[in-house]
Amino acid sequence: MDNDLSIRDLVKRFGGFTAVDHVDFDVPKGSFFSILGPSGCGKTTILRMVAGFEEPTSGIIEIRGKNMLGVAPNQRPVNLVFQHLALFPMMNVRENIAFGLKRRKVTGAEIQTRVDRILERVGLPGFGDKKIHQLSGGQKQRVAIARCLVLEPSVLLLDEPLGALDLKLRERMKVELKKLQNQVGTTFIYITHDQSEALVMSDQVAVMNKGRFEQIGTPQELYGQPNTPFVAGFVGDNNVWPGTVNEVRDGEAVMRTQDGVVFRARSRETLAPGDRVNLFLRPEAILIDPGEAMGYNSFEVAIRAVLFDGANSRLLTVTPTDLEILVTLPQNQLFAHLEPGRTITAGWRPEAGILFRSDG
Amino acid sequence: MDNDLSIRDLVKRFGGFTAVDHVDFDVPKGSFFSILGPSGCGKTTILRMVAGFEEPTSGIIEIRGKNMLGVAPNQRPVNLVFQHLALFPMMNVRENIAFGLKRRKVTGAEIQTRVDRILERVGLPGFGDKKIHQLSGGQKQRVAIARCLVLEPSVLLLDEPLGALDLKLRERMKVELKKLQNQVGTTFIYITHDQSEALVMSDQVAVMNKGRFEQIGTPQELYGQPNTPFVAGFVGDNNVWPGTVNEVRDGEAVMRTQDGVVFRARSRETLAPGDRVNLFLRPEAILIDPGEAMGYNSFEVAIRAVLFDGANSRLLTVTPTDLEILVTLPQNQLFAHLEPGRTITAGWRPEAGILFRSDG
Amino acid sequence: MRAKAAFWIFLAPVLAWLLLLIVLPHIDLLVMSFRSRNPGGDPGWTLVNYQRFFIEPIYWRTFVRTAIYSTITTVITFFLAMPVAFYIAKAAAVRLRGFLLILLLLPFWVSELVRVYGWMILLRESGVVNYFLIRFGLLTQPVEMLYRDATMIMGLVYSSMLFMVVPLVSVVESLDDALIEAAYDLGAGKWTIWWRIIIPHCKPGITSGSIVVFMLSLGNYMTPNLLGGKNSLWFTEQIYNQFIASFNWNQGAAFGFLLLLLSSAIIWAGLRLSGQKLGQVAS
Amino acid sequence: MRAKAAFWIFLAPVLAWLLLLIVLPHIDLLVMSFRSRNPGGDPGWTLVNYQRFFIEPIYWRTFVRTAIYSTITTVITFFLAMPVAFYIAKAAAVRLRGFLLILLLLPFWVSELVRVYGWMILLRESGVVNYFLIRFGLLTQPVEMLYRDATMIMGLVYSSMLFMVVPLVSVVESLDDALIEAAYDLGAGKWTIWWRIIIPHCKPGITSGSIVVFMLSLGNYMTPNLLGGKNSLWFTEQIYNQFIASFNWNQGAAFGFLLLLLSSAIIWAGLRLSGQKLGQVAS
Repeated sequence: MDNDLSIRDLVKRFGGFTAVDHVDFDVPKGSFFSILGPSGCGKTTILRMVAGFEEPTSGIIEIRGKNMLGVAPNQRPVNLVFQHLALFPMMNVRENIAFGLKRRKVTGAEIQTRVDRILERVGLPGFGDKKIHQLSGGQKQRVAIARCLVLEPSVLLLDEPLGALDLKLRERMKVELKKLQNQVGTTFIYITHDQSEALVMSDQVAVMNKGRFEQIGTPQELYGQPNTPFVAGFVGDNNVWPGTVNEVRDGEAVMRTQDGVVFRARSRETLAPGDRVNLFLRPEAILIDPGEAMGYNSFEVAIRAVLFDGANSRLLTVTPTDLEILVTLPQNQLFAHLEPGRTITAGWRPEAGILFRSDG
Repeated sequence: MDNDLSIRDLVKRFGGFTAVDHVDFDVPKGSFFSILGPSGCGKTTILRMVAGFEEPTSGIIEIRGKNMLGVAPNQRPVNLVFQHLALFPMMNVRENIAFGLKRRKVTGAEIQTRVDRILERVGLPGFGDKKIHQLSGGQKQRVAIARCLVLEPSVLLLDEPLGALDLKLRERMKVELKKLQNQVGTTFIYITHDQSEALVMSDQVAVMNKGRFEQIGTPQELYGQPNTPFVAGFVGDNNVWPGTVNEVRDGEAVMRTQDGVVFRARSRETLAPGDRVNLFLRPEAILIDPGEAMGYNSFEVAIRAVLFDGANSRLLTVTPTDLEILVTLPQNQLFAHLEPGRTITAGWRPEAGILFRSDG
Repeated sequence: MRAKAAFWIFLAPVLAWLLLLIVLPHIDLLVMSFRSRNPGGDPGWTLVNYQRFFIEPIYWRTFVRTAIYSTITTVITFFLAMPVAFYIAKAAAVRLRGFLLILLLLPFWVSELVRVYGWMILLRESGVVNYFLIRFGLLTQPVEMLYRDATMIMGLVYSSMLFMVVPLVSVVESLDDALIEAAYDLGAGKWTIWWRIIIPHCKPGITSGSIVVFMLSLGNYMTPNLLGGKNSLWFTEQIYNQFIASFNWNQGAAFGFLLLLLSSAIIWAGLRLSGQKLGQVAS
Repeated sequence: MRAKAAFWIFLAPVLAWLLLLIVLPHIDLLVMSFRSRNPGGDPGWTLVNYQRFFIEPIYWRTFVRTAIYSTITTVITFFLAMPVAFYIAKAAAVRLRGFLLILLLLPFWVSELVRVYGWMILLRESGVVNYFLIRFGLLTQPVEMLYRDATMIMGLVYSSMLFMVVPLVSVVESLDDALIEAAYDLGAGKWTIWWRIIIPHCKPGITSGSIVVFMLSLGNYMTPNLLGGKNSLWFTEQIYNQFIASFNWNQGAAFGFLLLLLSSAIIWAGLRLSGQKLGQVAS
């Protein structure tokens, strides 16, 4: 059995509302698996069912091949790092970490050793006698993880544990968490609404929307080959440009946008001429003044504003029909002359844009 | 008088703690001015003194040339958008917006017209009779801004108003807020701890730390020419690489890092050989395999992890002394072969790195 | 699901007990109040016990007087409790806050009986207050301060403070300071802030505090009995007299029931006037 | 600064009034308790009023009995109130919650006097309970259920429920559900969760609720007087008797003072035992 967790056809209904809708997935041993979705998409419900706090309406949850149906949370070989950490304020760091070991009747000396070892591992040696309120946000974070890891669970569940931290610390903890998972080798299941967290840390990401998994894949797959418009829009930024299919040839489609520009682009659906489609085009896929490069799609837009954000700077441009298109602004002096009001020529490689049939 | 707000030598002490420490700045009419700093740096205290909720210990606050000392908050020509918005839950949208106008004894018909006009302007026409709890996060945001703008204040103060919104919405509201400010032409003073918000929206940004302004400048200046190590570290990401100055010539310094590599870099301080310095080097300034380009600094590092994040992907690399260096990973297929464990050559232009004398 | 079942097994007896101890005696009281008083003889049904209340002015006048004084007590308590609650919830430092709440608990520390006797000793003709007033030349001869309605209301207000302050503290605490600052920032003066922001927000607490204080005053027996005016009775004293002095339990039961009905009617009217619903108040 | 000054101008009178009405009568009581009873004659200082309490067994035995029954009442009230509070704070739907809190307010709706008479009617020898018990063959002849200590404790617990439930609801509400779930997730069983997580968190509410309930029971007069055993007195009745029956105000004052001192000592001991501080309790 290579999977630490197997979920088969999992459904959870609350009254008439279906929170989790026929979800299937496997998490291989030792991997970092993320579930990414907007708030209310059902990702927390999945986690709570794996931890045992909710009973599935139907479906199977297997941990290391053992069916978990009817097993109480305190009997399951999984542990959960809560969103707001849920450290026990009436105990110090050592007592928090020892809590689970005491419940397992581990001897006092053994507890002492294991608590010290795990504190070392999460980078907090000597913090055992501190009170919880004396810790900084990042330190609380690590104590919460240590409290679970000391029990050596088959699977560690993490419920948006970085949500409460401030920006700079969150950036750092992202990298630290990935390193920690590499070191300890425990299977992590991580849920988040922040695509950057999911992409940076995970081996595999499931994108979830309205109770269903839209796509499971590596971060690169999700970013480069989204299967659905939702994934294309949620994972990374994308410009959405409506239009109509003119013709389909050689696996590429030719579309005419609402502004009358004609583009070639790829599609993951089979399209027919006349279909209404949306073109999803990433800001960084658009080059400014592409010159006469072979086979580029090109179009003209007017600059409305320069959104300077260091390495992440963008131009806010508008097409003749007043559609806003974001274009990444490369970090070199070549483009220092760009300013609001000017019209620029932009281009992109046909492989960079993806068409999805639109509902309207 | 071209400045809507002038602050001269402003000091605020709470007991022995100096929250605001001799701060001076001017905000030109119609501009978008941000104060950027970590939490607890005193930025909210400045805002509350401008709004009138705190009395300065010493110093002058002038709004359109009028000294505000002793003027009560309800008499000042400024309005504040609160962090958690502070919409009145017992009133509907129209009553919330009309609240300030009623206090000014504006007639009923006039109120009706002005409320409708401002709702139109913030993109919520016909929302007047909705209850506050019926609005989405972004809509509440706009009502809070409309409630202030309808009073046509000289200066609109905004206290991290995007902090409570979720990620995707925050990205969108950033752009919308900048557009709104462009349209209405009111002077905005915006405080935030999110450097991206400050950079994208502002004409001028003041970076604040421990009660003092470290630097005031345009977003480009702060990002490109930071005056202090704090600014270099807080505005955008930076790698910090300790070393020693070998020699100084032609306005450039030559430094030797702790790993023994020799770099040329610029400095905004006058350095002497033997000074201990930190090199601040942005991830996007580092090129992978720069080849034999003229005058590049180059060094070798081992890849520890690939931090894939779409357009924002980076390599986590380590120098021989185990110092972590982040390197931006360009979005093309050339670097698809990079994987953990490999050693790469990296290079950067001497203008891209900045040296600051280190304390240690 | 199992947790819920367990809760009901655990809770149901407590709730049933609470309810039964209210409902059963009242059914019994109701039945008794419709019986005529002929001990030993056949107990027939009658309305005479209720009629007597409306026919004899002494009874309904006592009730009206009790209701008016209870209302006055409630209003005074509210005006005293509001600034105290506001101060405790918003302005007081955490250390001071504990001290202020203990101060409010003080009346519970001392038995109501002992406290009332304390006041009697203080206020009687030969008491300390009269002694000092004469000493400082403010009075020429001692005045009886006991057995006056003002003294009684003071006593009632005193006992009621905590019941008004606690619900007010909890609603004032839940008021976001930013709302007050926002109103101030938008140009409102102090009175506008009180009437448009603070009072509307505190309505549920004001209402529940007022109901409890009104009911406690109405149902109090000891304070009106010991401190109240000599010539005027509290309605609970009428009930007590029927049970103990006259041994007319049927009449007492009818009076008890009337107290419940009439006071409920007054509270219902108060809720209607202030546009509140009972469900909102409690939550 | 100005706001603070305004607050003190507004608040100081109220606080002073609260304090004076407690402190002044007690000083007066204290003075009086050290005077001997010789009306008209020269009032000399004496300890006789206090000595009598310790010399005559009837007095201190009554006090011990009162303290023990009050403690029993407090413990029973806690065990009944805890599940109710937990259910209201955590499990109940918002609608149901309002209903449950109103149920707890019910005892205030009905005057304590009327409620006690209701119980008396229900429980007396010729009452409904005896009638049904005989009817169903559970008793062969009526039993007097009034004037028994168990009945009195039931009445005291009933009146005290709200004072225990309200502080418990507020501490239980402040308990983050995630703490309970985290303990469960880390392998704890139900008892461990109660003893290691819930009870330590609720300590301040348990203590303040217990103090109020203990003090209210100790100081209650009407319920023990009307429902209590015939041969045993409540200590407040002793005080009442001294003031009214014996007209010995000096003795009554000494007893009132002893009630205050001894009950404070009991609470102090209770706080020490549970490792709490009064300041923590109130905040």
